[in-house]
Amino acid sequence: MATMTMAKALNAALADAMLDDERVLVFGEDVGQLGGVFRITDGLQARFGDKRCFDTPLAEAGIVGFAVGLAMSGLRPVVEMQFDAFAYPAFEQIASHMAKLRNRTRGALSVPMVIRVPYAGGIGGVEHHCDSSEAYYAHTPGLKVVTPATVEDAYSLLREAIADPDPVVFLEPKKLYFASGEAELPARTAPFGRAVVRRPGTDATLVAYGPAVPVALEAAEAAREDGWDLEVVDVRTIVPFDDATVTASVRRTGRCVVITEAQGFAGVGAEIAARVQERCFHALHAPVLRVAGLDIPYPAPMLEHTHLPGVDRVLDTVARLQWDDRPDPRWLAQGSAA
Amino acid sequence: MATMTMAKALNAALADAMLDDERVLVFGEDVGQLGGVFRITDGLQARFGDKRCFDTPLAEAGIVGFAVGLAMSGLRPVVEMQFDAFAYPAFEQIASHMAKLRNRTRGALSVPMVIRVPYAGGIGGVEHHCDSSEAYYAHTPGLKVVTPATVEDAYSLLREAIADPDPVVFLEPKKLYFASGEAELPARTAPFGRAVVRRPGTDATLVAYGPAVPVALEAAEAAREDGWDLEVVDVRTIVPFDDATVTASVRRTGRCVVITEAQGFAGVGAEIAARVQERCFHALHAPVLRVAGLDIPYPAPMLEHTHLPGVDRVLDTVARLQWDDRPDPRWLAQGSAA
Amino acid sequence: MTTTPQAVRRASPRTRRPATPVAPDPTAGLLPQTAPVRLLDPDGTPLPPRADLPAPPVETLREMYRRMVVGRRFDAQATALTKQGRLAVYPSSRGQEACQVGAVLALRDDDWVFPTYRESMALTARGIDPVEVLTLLRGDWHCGYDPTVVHTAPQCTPLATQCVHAAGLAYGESYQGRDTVALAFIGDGATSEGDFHEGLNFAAVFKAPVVYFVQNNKYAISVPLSRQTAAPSLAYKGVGYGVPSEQVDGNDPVAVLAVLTRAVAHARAGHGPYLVEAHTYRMEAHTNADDASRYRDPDEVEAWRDRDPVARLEAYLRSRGELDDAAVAQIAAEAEAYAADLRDRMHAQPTVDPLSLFEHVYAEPTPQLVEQREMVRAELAADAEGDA
Amino acid sequence: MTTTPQAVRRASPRTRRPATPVAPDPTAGLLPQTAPVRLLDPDGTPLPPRADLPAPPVETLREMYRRMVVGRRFDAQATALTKQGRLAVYPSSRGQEACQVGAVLALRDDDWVFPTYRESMALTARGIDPVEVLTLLRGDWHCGYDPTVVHTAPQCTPLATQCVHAAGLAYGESYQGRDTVALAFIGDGATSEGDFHEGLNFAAVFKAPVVYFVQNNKYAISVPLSRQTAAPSLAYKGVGYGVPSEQVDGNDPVAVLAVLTRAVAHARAGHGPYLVEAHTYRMEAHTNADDASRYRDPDEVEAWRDRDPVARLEAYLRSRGELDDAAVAQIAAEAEAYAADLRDRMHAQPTVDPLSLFEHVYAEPTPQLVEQREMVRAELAADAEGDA
Ligand SMILES: Cc1ncc(C[n+]2csc(CCOP(=O)(O)OP(=O)(O)O)c2C)c(N)n1
Ligand SMILES: Cc1ncc(C[n+]2csc(CCOP(=O)(O)OP(=O)(O)O)c2C)c(N)n1
Ligand SMILES: [Mg+2]
Ligand SMILES: [Mg+2]
Repeated sequence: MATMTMAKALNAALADAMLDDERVLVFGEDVGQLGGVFRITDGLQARFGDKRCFDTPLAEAGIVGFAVGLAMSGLRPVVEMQFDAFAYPAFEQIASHMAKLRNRTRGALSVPMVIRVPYAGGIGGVEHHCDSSEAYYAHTPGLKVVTPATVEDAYSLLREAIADPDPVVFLEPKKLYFASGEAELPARTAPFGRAVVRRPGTDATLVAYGPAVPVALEAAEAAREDGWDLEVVDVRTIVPFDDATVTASVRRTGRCVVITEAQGFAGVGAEIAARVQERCFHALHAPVLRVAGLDIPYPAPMLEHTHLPGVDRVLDTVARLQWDDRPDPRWLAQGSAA
Repeated sequence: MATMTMAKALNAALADAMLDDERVLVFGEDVGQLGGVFRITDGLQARFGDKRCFDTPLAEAGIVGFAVGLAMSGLRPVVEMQFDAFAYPAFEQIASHMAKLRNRTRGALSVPMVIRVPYAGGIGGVEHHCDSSEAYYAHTPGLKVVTPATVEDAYSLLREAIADPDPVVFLEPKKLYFASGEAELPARTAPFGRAVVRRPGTDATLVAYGPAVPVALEAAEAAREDGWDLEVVDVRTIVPFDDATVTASVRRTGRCVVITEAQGFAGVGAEIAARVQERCFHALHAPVLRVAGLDIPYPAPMLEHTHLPGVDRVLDTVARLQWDDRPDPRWLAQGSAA
Repeated sequence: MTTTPQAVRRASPRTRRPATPVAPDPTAGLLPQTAPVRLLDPDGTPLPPRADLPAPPVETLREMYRRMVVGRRFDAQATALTKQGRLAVYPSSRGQEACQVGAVLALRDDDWVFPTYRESMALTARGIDPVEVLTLLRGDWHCGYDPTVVHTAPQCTPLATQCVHAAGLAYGESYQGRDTVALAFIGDGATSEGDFHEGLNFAAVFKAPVVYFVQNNKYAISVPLSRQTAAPSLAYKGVGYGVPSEQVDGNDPVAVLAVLTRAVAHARAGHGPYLVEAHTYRMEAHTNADDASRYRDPDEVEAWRDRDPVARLEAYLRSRGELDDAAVAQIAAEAEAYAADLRDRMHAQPTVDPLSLFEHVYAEPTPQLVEQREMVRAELAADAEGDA
Repeated sequence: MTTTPQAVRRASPRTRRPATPVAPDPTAGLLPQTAPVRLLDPDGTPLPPRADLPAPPVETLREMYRRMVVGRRFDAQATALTKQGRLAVYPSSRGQEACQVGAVLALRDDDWVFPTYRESMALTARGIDPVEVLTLLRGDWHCGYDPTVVHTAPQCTPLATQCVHAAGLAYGESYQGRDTVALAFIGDGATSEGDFHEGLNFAAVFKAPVVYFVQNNKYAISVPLSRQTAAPSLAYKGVGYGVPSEQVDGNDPVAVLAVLTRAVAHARAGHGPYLVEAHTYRMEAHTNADDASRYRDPDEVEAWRDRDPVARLEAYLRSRGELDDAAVAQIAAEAEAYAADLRDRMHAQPTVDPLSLFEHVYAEPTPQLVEQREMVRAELAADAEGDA
């Protein structure tokens, strides 16, 4: 086992995929000589030449549409969006073409391509650089949506994404890029569609993915002081979703909190909460609660800590899981006012 | 009371708004002389002149961005996207500018504008003409998201939207355009943020909006045969959401099914289900269930009836609301396999 | 623009201050001619031959005539099928036959076409089964043909998006050592979309072998060209990308074929993309569901009848002795047979298995889709029981 | 392009076939000159005056010099503030002073500016409080000034999106009878975005009074111009929209001001938009966080030092007797004072109320936001208790 950053593991995954498969092309804005603003493509152009790793004109719809065309010609494009909100110009290409081409042609044209998106916040970035955009993709049938929380998963899931026959939106939590972890490369953790229990526990399940996973783990650690033994499930692939692992955990613990960094309203956290209560209703001692970003545009750096779900907010929420089996006064009050 | 179509009511709302407020401009693709492909802007150019109702170049980002600029200059643009999926090219302008400009400038610049989107299916339209795109907007803080289900609401909510100080995505259910209803214009039903009980009932609550409301009402009618007395709540404004009306209903009935035409995964239906169980947990006799479109790209016309949530699927789901208080075997089987 | 009797090169002498050195013209080879290229007069009389634009071989023109006649008959049949309820909707390309067929004849079979909804005629002219071409509009699936077999992308509805795909595919083909060319069709209205800009620019920067072929039929549904652009003409957009451009009389079959042949050769030779604007006219409404009388003058339509591309090519070929009454009759009969066959085959109501909805969303259905498939399967079984 | 000693008009005589009528040139007035307009040599020596481009009044040039010197000092101070941790990030516009200040001087106070993140210097030159300009980069809020007061949109990060806003605002102003002009700044890289295309096109079709001002500083972060476009130069994009265009030496303050003044006058007179491309150079890295040594040669940067716009204008004004050592020293002192004041004021750590997060999402917070505000309020109260 070696210690390395997620950035390094992602870089290695790209390099190994390029080595293994000549059809893999890596392109986007500043990914060539610069190696990307986060250096995820560092050295790839030098190593594989500027036909396999190259800069494009500055146009995201163009990048994604160009990749769709390349995939049609039999290549395997892996493109980078420089930041989350800068993928929005490509939304039509993503939703109407990349996601649908296989379906439109009854499988005749597949689009094996990957869009890498550095996403979410916690890095003090200015506006438009810290959006949590996973729900937009997860809500679009035809896309697979994946996000690693550990160094090993970063490598493994990115290799999986590049090898996958379907288009994948690969979300890289920016704040974890330079966090170090143990990994032995080439790591292969699990195929798509497998969540993992990152920490076993008996009293309640925290479900999280991407940047929220370390928060969940930290909260679980802190909760021991309060006498709670919390289980943490890392979703890993949002689409396809691993109901089996999540529901098995919640059935065991009887309580569940879903943690996402994204604004909560109509987010992936809502989907998880809805699924869990659908499937575990009789095992639940309390409603499935959510801890999410506030329903506001991502704030300026000096206020991001208030926006982001932190350990305290998670613990406050765990405390509301009706340990004494009384209804939550917070909702009761509101309901009776109606 | 007169009988009229929703299309006519929307047309009247635009005309009355233009009459009342000189700052209101209506523009988009084919909205001028043609009166829009659904004729919602019929006659406006003839009546108000081609400076107040006009065609633009064929470019949706351009239309929305132009409207943002016009709103900055003090006008009140009301733009039409020709079909749901053709608003995707404007996604960046919607998410990064229209939704955020007030926030970015601490309220100095407001963007009182309306994007009208004919949305959802059921009209036998070819691909890209029938998307249910409400979740993309509802998940974007800063936008209000509204969708009428009745002729009166169509008029009233559109007037409200045009008068609102915030940017509004106004979703018009295509399949209801030419359905007739009773209305006395100028109708004013309710301000934003008020759901309404369309049909009282005691046994379970069906929560729906837009194109799903008639389905819910029909299902409630049919359910009488099965001995169920179902309440139907029409959400009307997805953002801001009326928790009070919805939770009050579910607390009364103890059971809830959320019906949306959109693909279910990470949709607005998930949000409603998550909220309802959070807020009504102790009143619930069964999990909140969802009936949604399938998680597939909107199908070709000949298969759309299989995709769309219909009365039978709603009733099947109501039947699963654990009337005998036994767990749903469907989910149990799956959970134990894990 | 089409009133100038003969295409001319840009010619106005620019005022030049004396004593400044003459810089090479950076626009050389990039700007279109100031009037659309024309090789036949509207009545079919040939104009003087041009050294820079070899006339297409006459056998090709005869074949072009044949496909245009069959294409027009196909188009009429498709419109008729909407009236009989066999097609949900049909966007006619009547009047655009020279463009639709010219593009196909300028390409090899292994070249790729990126069509819009308007190109049904081009696709049938390419030899794709008309029933497969009309699948989208009949409504049994989104695309009826296998793009990899016929080298034709699905007909594209989201406007201009195919411009970028064409750039990517063309670059990908050349990257893999193939000399394939891609031709992307696009309408005048769609040139206003950002994707047109991004497609041209990517193609130019990567020297992708793509021909962008704008059929400027003067309307985007109801919106006239004057609301799309203030440019002298759409072909003037090329220079801003460093892409050589030409405009052509889109109702002159000989000129269309000549200009497109040159454009394809340019692309195939590795010189990068080429932009061609054809001035033509949509003779019918936008689709059968549209009411063109709301926004355009019947006189305008009438005026364009005199520039009919089929009659024009017929007159030309007759005048050259390449076509006679017998040949015309034989081609007309072929067209009738084609239409009759199509009508018969479209008569059968297709059956589509509802469970196929769950295929092809992903290579393998997700667990979520498997669950939903089981739900639908149960519903279908219950329905069948109820029916029995 | 900047090596041609004197701007010249496009001049290559095109081969014309005899006996064809001469059509009027449809590009007349739309194409830029073949080389960037230059009015001063790099060493400040004036070039022969031009009839078509009146030289700006000398008082304006003196004022321009003053603002360029202050602007450069401001820019250096902002970079220093990043090192002191007072700013999260800063994109320098060193080297682009002629463009930043020229644009501001070509406008009236009630004209609107649509800046990008690069335009901090332009905004301070416009008289906006530098602390308000730097709010975005310090991180207490997204925009520190009130756009309606200073007629300046928030600095725009999503590239090219402001091009469309500028068209809308400018059209809206003229619609309401005001003769306001909007000037949208944009970089070379951002011209590749679809919104640049759509913005120019909307402005042209609606004859909106906008000047699109491309600062072609040769890089988009690390990506050189050759990867953005194959066009002869970015100014050649105008003709495709019917928009008159010009290119100018962006390090020649006199030429920049003259060309922009003409462009603004064109727009204000109701003739619609105008596209100006200024050839300049980003002397620093993209931002302080960027490492330009990874992608560009120091020699290239050195070469551009010789074309420094501030020194050039100073030399010119001195040669005309409009500036002497005392004046230069006085302006330098003013710049120092400006920077010192900024440094002092940026020293204070701003406090931002967390509850302000819930304001300005909507005119009134939604019930959902009210709930969330109560949650945060409770958290803050608990924290305060914990601290106490
Ligand atoms: C992105 C997008 N916006 C809007 C539409 C709706 N629409 C379909 S056809 C059409 C007009 C297209 O005009 P043009 O490009 O000139 O092509 P033509 O129909 O004349 O062949 C419009 C607005 C669409 N299909 N895609
Ligand atoms: C839509 C979008 N895509 C990507 C980015 C990330 N980005 C910020 S600056 C920049 C380069 C811009 O270059 P240019 O337009 O030449 O302006 P300059 O920075 O040189 O002034 C990039 C790619 C962005 N801000 N917006
Ligand atoms: Mg057209
Ligand atoms: Mg630049």
